Amino acid sequence: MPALTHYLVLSALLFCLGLFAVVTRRNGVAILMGIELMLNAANVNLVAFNKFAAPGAMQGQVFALIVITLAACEAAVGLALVLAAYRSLETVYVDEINVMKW
Amino acid sequence: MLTHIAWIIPLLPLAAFALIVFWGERLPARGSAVSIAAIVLAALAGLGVLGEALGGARADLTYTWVVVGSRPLTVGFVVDPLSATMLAMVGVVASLITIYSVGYMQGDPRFPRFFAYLSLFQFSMLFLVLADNFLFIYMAWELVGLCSYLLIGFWFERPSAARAAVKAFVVTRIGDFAMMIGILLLFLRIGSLRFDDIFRAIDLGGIGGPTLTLAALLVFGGAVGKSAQVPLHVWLPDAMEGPTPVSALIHAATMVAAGVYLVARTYPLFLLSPNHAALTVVAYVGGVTALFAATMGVVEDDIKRVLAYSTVSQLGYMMLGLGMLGYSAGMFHLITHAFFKALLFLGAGSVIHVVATNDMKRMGGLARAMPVTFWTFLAATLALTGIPPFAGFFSKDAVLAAAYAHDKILWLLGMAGAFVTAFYMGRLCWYTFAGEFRGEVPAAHGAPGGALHESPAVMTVPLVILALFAVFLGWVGAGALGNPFERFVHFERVAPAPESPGMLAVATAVALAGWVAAGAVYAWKIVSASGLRRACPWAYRLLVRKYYVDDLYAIVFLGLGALVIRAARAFDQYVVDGLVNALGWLARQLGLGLRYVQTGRAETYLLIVFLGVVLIVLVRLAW
Amino acid sequence: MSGEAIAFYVLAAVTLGSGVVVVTSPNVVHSAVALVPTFLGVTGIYVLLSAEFVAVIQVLIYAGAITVLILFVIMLTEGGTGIRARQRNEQGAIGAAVAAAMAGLLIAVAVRTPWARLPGTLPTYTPGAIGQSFLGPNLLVFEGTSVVLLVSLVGAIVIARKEE
Amino acid sequence: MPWWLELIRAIVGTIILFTGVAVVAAMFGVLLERKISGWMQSRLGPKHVGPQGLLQTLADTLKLLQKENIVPHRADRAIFATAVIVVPLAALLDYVVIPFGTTRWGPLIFRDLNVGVVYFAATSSLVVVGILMAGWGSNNKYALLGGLRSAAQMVSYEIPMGLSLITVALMAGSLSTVTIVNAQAGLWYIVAQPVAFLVFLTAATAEVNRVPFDLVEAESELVAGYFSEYSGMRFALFQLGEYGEMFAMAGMAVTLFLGGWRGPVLPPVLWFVIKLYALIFVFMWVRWTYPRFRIDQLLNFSWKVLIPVSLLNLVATAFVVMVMHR
Repeated sequence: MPALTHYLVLSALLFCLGLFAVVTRRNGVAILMGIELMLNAANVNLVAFNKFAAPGAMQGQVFALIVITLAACEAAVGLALVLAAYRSLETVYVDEINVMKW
Repeated sequence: MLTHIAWIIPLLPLAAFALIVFWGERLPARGSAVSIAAIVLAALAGLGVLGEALGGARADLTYTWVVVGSRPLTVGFVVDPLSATMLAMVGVVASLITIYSVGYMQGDPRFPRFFAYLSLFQFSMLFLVLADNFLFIYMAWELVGLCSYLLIGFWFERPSAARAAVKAFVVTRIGDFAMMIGILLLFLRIGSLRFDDIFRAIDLGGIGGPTLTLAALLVFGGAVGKSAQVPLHVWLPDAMEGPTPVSALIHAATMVAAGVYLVARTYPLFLLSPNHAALTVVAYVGGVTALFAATMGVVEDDIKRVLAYSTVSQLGYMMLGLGMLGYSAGMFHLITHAFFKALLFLGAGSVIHVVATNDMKRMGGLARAMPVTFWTFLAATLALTGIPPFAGFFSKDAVLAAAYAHDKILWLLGMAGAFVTAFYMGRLCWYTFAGEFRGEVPAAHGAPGGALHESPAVMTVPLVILALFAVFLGWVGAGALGNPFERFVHFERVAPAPESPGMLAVATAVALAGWVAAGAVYAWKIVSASGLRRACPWAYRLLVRKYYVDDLYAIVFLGLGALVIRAARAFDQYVVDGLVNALGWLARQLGLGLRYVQTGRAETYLLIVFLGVVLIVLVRLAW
Repeated sequence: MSGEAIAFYVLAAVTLGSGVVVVTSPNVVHSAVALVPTFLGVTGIYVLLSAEFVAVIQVLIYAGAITVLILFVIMLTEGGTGIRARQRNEQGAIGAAVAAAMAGLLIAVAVRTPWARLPGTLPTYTPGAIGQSFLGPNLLVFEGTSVVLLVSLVGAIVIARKEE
Repeated sequence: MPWWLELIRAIVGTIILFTGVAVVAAMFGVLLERKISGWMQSRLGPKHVGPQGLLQTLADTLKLLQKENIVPHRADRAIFATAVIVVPLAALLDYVVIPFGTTRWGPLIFRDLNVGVVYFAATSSLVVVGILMAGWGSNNKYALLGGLRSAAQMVSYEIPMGLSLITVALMAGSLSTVTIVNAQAGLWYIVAQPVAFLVFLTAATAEVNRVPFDLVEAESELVAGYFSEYSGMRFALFQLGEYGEMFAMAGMAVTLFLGGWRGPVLPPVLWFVIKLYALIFVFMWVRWTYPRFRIDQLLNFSWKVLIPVSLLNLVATAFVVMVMHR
């Protein structure tokens, strides 16, 4: 029977995979993917805690759903930004999107 | 009444200074009226204070200014016979000189500024006189030094004036530095800067022995610098680059006398040093200076420089008097000297104003053209040379009597100085006023037609008033009248030296001998001046080169000093600058390295954030 | 080893394995496609955690919508052109180190903390409980999320719209 | 046995069973399509293979199995190959929650999930991923365009479809498909919710990329859309997925609106199949009746007509349900 710790370890690993992607990827879309992985890891934590720490309350699942909703918002806006940036700068590589730095 | 509000007196010139600085050109008479009004008022008040002091009024106002650690730093003003006398003297002399300046400085483009400086100086000097503690004295000391610097360099377009100003400032600064150390030493040992506290501490044995001697000598260092005593006398002759009223006021009557006043003010310091060691030093410095400076005056052709050497010499007499326990004698000489030396300078200024040159060789026969100037100048000269019954006779002989009573060698030095003084003053008078005019009449200052003429009344009236002082002031200290000055200004623990008629006769004879010798050379041409020069060329050369003191200083400070300076420069360039450059280089390299952190990219910042998280947790765990 | 443990390890392997592909693949399209098994693995984890409503929403939103959106944007921006471009920036090594250290820390915390457990049992019918929770104690959060959703909808349209 | 293990078993069982069933159904569907289109166009359709051409699709399938699997030059092989699996797999996952009938031991369903309707929406949306993969993996601009159109279209039509699903769930008070079918004991929801039914049917048509929403594979524009480059067995798998999806959609429509297995006299399973094929027939009927939409008309139709209509319908239903519960 996997215990809470199992899920937490899985979530930690998933989170760090996402972190790695966010920190090292050049492509804006790939960075968004990393963020999604991190959010998923957080959700795993929420749901796991819901089951193992406070089964009576539904807060964990409720907040996981909210996080999913916000993740959808974030993906929509983020991808719109990438699209807009690509349209005006013709690149999706965030280190090349630097006109505001001058 | 006035005694207790005497502290207001210095503020009058200060107000004048502020007014002139801000509204100079727009004030009546381009600011001079304000300046004159302020100082005349101050002089009247000073005379009033003197009158009250004669009536026995005393005041000592003390305030606690700040508390340094646990020691209260008190400041205040003192009115006693000494300061009252000085107050009146400074006020009167300064008033007359300020009035005279209106004529002398007429047409100068920086006319208001001159009066502003003059007022500032008057404030500083009055402030100095009234101070009852070392702190105020030192502040005023530096202020008069600053004014001296500004006024010597008033015509700063002339490189010589600018150089002289810097020289005066730097040379006096050497003395000031010693004085500051002395003051700090006293403060450290006694914990107060107030004269009364210090004297009481000395009496109680709070400080004594070599330390007291050292402190006294250090304070005396300031006096040596300010009063142009050997070996720091070199700045005063050069200071004659300033306008003549400045020479009269600052470099004859008041500021240079401040050194003497300081010694008198802090007399217990010197008196109580073991075996009178400090007083002896004061006496010898004064005695040597008296003769030494006088001899240099013999070969000088610049009329103001002759008077400057004379001033140095007379200041030496004052120091000699103080050093030989002649407290009253020294101070009396200070007062009389202030009047007749101011008169001499103003007379010289009157001459210079007309002939537009300082060179005596290009003057002559001015007695006919400028009678007022001549007669007043002559009176002052007689006073200076100690011919009875003029003022200098009484004061100088009191000093010499004090010297005779304690140290025959110094007495001999003083007598020799008196002879030389009479000689060079006779030379000056004959060169300037007798014979034929040897120069050419300048168009600028001459009346229409280019004839030599007397100076305007605004200049001659102060001359006449000063001449009255030069002639009659001496009786104030006449032994025949019971010496009222000494009864008023004296130091309880020293008895006045006895005066003998024989000594007076000898002194008078020596002075007359000086006159006769001068007359023999310059009036009746029994011995030609050039012949004298040829007879002992080394002596002449020695005197012309001012005993090589300036050259010595040049070698020591400019030659030897240059090595030090070069070393310091190298140190500055390679060590200090190198350090600074190294810091700059380090910062630059750091920046060059760190700019890779400042990428402007969120990924990097996020990475650093998480790196920070990891590090913080690791550090926390390591504890 | 129980069936649940087997299922957990299989799902964890699927999740992390495809997650590694997502993170490391030099081809962004591969990364995006690998997101699907990752999300489905997480879905399985939710199922194991008795959160079936969260699980189906996960499939619906993540696997169905977000992945499609991501693929869509990739194809609209790079299409087939950017595959050979450098995908990793210069902080790859340090990023890997930091991520690894972070993982170590999190795992250490997860393992060493004695997690408390509150009394209570999971409702058998979770969608109902979630609905009660949303429209009951969490109503404000629900409404706030709705507003954010609306705002981001409008925002995304405005940002992505072609300039006229 | 924990319920999650049952679920996994149900899914695995569905896939294993319906791979067989769906292959047959798809083959039969293709034949049906050809026969119906022939009938509508006043021609005969396939006739020579087997009696009345009944074995035509079998022959076609055998032919496809023998053909070479062509992979385009510089195609993304991994994705190209995976896409073929994803599409039919996603279609097959739909069948987990569709009840085919009822027996003495209970409803004939792989797993009566208490989130069944949402599950259906979730799994049917997975097909898009496969289509996008296929379109991109082919390294072909027609395929890519087809994939993109498909993504836009399916994402758009998922919303009205989800809304109509919610409306029905609201009526039944449950997300479970079995409960929904049981709730239609008195009245089929096609009567109570005609608007939702029409929206669902329209969205389902779009979801399975059928005419008039077949822009994905618009033969005249994009050759064959995202599976232009697929041949042989892979092409067959796409056909399988498409028909599987169509059958799933029809089955869901039956479950939600046509009372599921319910019906007089005949056994429930038969009732279900009858209703299913009736809907299939409607799909095909529509196919040969309406011309194809333009892409902008397609999206506008979804966003500006279907979504507002279904939203209004949802609000109205919610209001009615609330009043009735009082």
